[in-house]
Amino acid sequence: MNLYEPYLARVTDLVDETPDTRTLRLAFQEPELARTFDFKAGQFGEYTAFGAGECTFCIASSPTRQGYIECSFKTVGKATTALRSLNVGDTMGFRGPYGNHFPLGKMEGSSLVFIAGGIGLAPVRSVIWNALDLRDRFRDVTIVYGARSVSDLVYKRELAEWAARPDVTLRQTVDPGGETPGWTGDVGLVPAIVEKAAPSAADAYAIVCGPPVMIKYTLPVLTKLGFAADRIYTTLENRMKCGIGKCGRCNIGPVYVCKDGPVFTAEEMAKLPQEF
Amino acid sequence: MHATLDKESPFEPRLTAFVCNWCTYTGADLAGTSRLQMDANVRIVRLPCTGRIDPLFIVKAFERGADGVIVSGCHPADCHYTSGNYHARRRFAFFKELVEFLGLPEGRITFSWVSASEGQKWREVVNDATARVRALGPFAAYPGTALPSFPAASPADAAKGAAR
Amino acid sequence: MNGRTITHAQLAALVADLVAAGTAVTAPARAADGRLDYRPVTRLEDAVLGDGLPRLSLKALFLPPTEPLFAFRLSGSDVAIDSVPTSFPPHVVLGAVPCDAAGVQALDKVMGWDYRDELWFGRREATTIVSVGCSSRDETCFCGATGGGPTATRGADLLLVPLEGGFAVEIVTSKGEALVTAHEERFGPAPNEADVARSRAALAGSRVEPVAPLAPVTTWLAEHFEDPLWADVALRCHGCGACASVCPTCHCFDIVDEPEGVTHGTRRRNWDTCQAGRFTLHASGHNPRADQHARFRQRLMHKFSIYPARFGELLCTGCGRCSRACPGGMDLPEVLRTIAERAATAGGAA
Amino acid sequence: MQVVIGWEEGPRGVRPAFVTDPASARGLVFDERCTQNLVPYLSPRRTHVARLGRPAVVVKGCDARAVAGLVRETQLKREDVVVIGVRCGGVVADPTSLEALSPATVSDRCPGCTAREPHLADHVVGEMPPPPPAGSRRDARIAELEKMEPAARWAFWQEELGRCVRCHACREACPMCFCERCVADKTQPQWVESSPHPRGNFAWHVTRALHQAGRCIDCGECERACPVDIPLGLLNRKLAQVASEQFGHVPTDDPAVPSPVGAFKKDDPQEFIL
Repeated sequence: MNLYEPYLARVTDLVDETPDTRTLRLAFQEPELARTFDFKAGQFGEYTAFGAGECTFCIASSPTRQGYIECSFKTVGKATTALRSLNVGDTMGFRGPYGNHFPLGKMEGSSLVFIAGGIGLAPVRSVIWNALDLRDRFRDVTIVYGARSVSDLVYKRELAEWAARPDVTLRQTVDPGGETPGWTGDVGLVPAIVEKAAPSAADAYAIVCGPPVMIKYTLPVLTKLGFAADRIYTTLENRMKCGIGKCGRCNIGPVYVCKDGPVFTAEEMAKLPQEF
Repeated sequence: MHATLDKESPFEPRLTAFVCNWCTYTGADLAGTSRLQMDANVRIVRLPCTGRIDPLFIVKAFERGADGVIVSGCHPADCHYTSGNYHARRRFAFFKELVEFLGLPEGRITFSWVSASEGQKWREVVNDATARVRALGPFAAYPGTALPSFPAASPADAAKGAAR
Repeated sequence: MNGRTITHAQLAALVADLVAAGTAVTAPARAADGRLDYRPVTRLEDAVLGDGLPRLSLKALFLPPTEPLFAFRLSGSDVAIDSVPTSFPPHVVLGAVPCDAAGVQALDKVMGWDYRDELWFGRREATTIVSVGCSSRDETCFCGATGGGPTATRGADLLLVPLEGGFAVEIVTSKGEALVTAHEERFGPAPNEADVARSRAALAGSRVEPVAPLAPVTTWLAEHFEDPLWADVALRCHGCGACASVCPTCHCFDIVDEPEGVTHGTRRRNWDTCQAGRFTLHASGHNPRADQHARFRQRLMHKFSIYPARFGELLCTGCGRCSRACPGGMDLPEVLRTIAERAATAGGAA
Repeated sequence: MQVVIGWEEGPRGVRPAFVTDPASARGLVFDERCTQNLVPYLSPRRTHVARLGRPAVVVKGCDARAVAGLVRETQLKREDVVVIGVRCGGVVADPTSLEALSPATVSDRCPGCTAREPHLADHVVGEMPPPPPAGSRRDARIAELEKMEPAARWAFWQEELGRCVRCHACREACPMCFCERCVADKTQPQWVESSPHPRGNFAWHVTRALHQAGRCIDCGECERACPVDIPLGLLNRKLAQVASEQFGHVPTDDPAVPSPVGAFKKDDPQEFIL
């Protein structure tokens, strides 16, 4: 089998999350693969728009929801523009799942704190639904999510769903100036809201995804709240081509993000050269 | 590029014409409305001005299967934008010399000035260019990358590719 | 020595046999401009054995500068994929330079970890590599420091060592042995050991390696990602990537889609280089390696620290091509010497 | 100025030097091995060099034309760089070679050079050495190629360009390839295919040569940088001949002389246009 050949998948649904962010749901065309395909939250794949190329995203759906996978992406380059032009019923390609994952098994019995900014909610969403579908295995679930403005919040329907659940604490925030009339959430940057929400670090894990600057300022807050560096998880987004440790593009010092990552603890990140 | 053409049907070249909107396109339109008979081998791409025709357009046309290219616009002094065609003239002088130095036969690219009133001249340009390219045969200058393309299937081919 | 001999006439006959049987033979041969390239040959006279490095290294035969990964056809909402073959007809490389053969073997590690690159290994398995003792060393070569040498066998299936009138044949692998067995009549008896030893000694020469042992360099690199050396040492680097193009072990690649018309296209894998600014450039505009010194550091780290740490071997065979290719006059032996000196000083201080 | 970009003795021949400490300036050299054009190091893309501060650059007469070209095309402010000129009697093709300057070793661009005095320089050092040998091998080669049938010429260039692996060293080493983002790196739309196959290579080399028409200052760095020895200088030189014969333009270190592509004359030759 040629590793670089993608599986064919059909777009079965699409949702425009924000003006420039779209979620595609895809189902594999090969029935056997559609039945057996499995992955873990945090893993990524290479998504093909034929004729334009591949791009790398974490799988945004939960492994507990079988029969399809989803990806959410911002339209920035050639391949994402081409992906965005696909309609329901169109064929795209997928290679994966690749990389490591969030160790949800290890987190069972603990509290979970999810912190995300902007499109960074996509990989986190996979773990959130994974945990919520196995809700009785975890203690408190807290979600802090922020975006630049109300219109930049992704997964709005799901945010409403989480907000309505009694077994989830959700704090939504937008950057100052990004609020709209009637906005009932917080206004302020994610690290500040995390500090305000002050989730308990007692037997808890934090999963943090978002822009580098958000992660940079959130980590000290979590440390202050008592989270140990080996209990804080995040994903690294490096440019990749092959996804399987060959093409040499995603190295950060000795690390191959595609194989050693994309999920890293804050402890591991601190040991890496600051080249990401 | 058309190596699979039926032996019984004679080779009919495909030509791409890059023309300016103001003179040659109108001239070509005139040729049409005047019901002038001419070869039907040319596909026209209309641009604002010859000054807008990047030589890469011509390269791309050949890449995508054209056997010949025509570039045409307003006569000197007639440019709608005053000097676009003067700039184009210098650029195409360099381009023509370069691709011919690289071995592209002279007749594959035709440059002309055709004004809005010269429907008759457009017909001649088209017929002459088509005849020249027909005589030259198909442009098969990219062996191995024409469809369907699987070069370097064996190490020997790969070696050829690497070493050539 | 597990060996045989082969005369020039026998070798010529072997090449003729192989070609007649449809086996492609690739050897260093003169291009139109007189320089050496690995090229297909059909007769021994065209091969240039043991006398200089081809321009591009042997890796180009196994990871071509460009190769299709598959083709695709679009029709309406459907896509069909046309696979490329991952098995290849038999192929013999005659006259591989030992440092090139070593490079190919080093790359087996990265091409095979967890995910097996079938295009690479398909070609590897189809190919028998016959190295020839190298007599063309200059002041940029440092194969000795990387564990190689003019008659090193790493990566080779057979090694030819020049003797009067022909070569001694050292059988290195079972694949090499199979080639000998299949063409038994083209090989002579075992060589005179003393002659072989003399020839090896002559090839080894008396020149001192321009680079000290590299183990301290590897250690130093692992601890000095941040160091003033990097800004200093890479000043004359243009970031042109000529070094990576000629390198026997640089294997970074890009994957691109090339539409051919509206309904067809090919996905290809093309050589790429970590020396290019756009290599790590994100679509967002963020570039983790925005500076040339960071890119030069990456190349050096990958070769002498990252790869050894991950795979237990250097990603450099000391062929010296990078130094010769560099338009900015960067010199890898010099850089390695500088680092070795620092490592020695640091070791003394600690 | 905070850094002087010149040449120094390296482990193999001379090489570019970056002197930030006046005491080390004594290590700078100029002789017939100083082939490299140092002007590419002024490019804003060389962030690692730019960080050293305000530059002075040592130029031969031919290199000075690159400074002039950058000033002409508003890529460089003349007052932002101190130009130190050296009078030149020709350089060898390979700066790492140990052989003396001779008709056999001289760089292809030197025979018949008219730019041995760097007029643009703020300071000129050295006496004028004797001129390099006359008679250009390159012009002879161009004439030879032009005598061939187009098909033979095409075959010659397919062989030469076919070696290209698209490393773009020719571009990176070129003082006049100053675009912040090269058209060959653009993907939306992708005008130049990035694959080193005949199609991609033809498109790239036509693009590179054409974008250097009238801009190339004939320093030969592209050809010297090419790891597979493609004779790029033939293409540049051919277009320089066109610029000179058809438009009367010769490379110059006077920034006020307009580029032959940016300018035009109403009576430019147009025999090739029907």
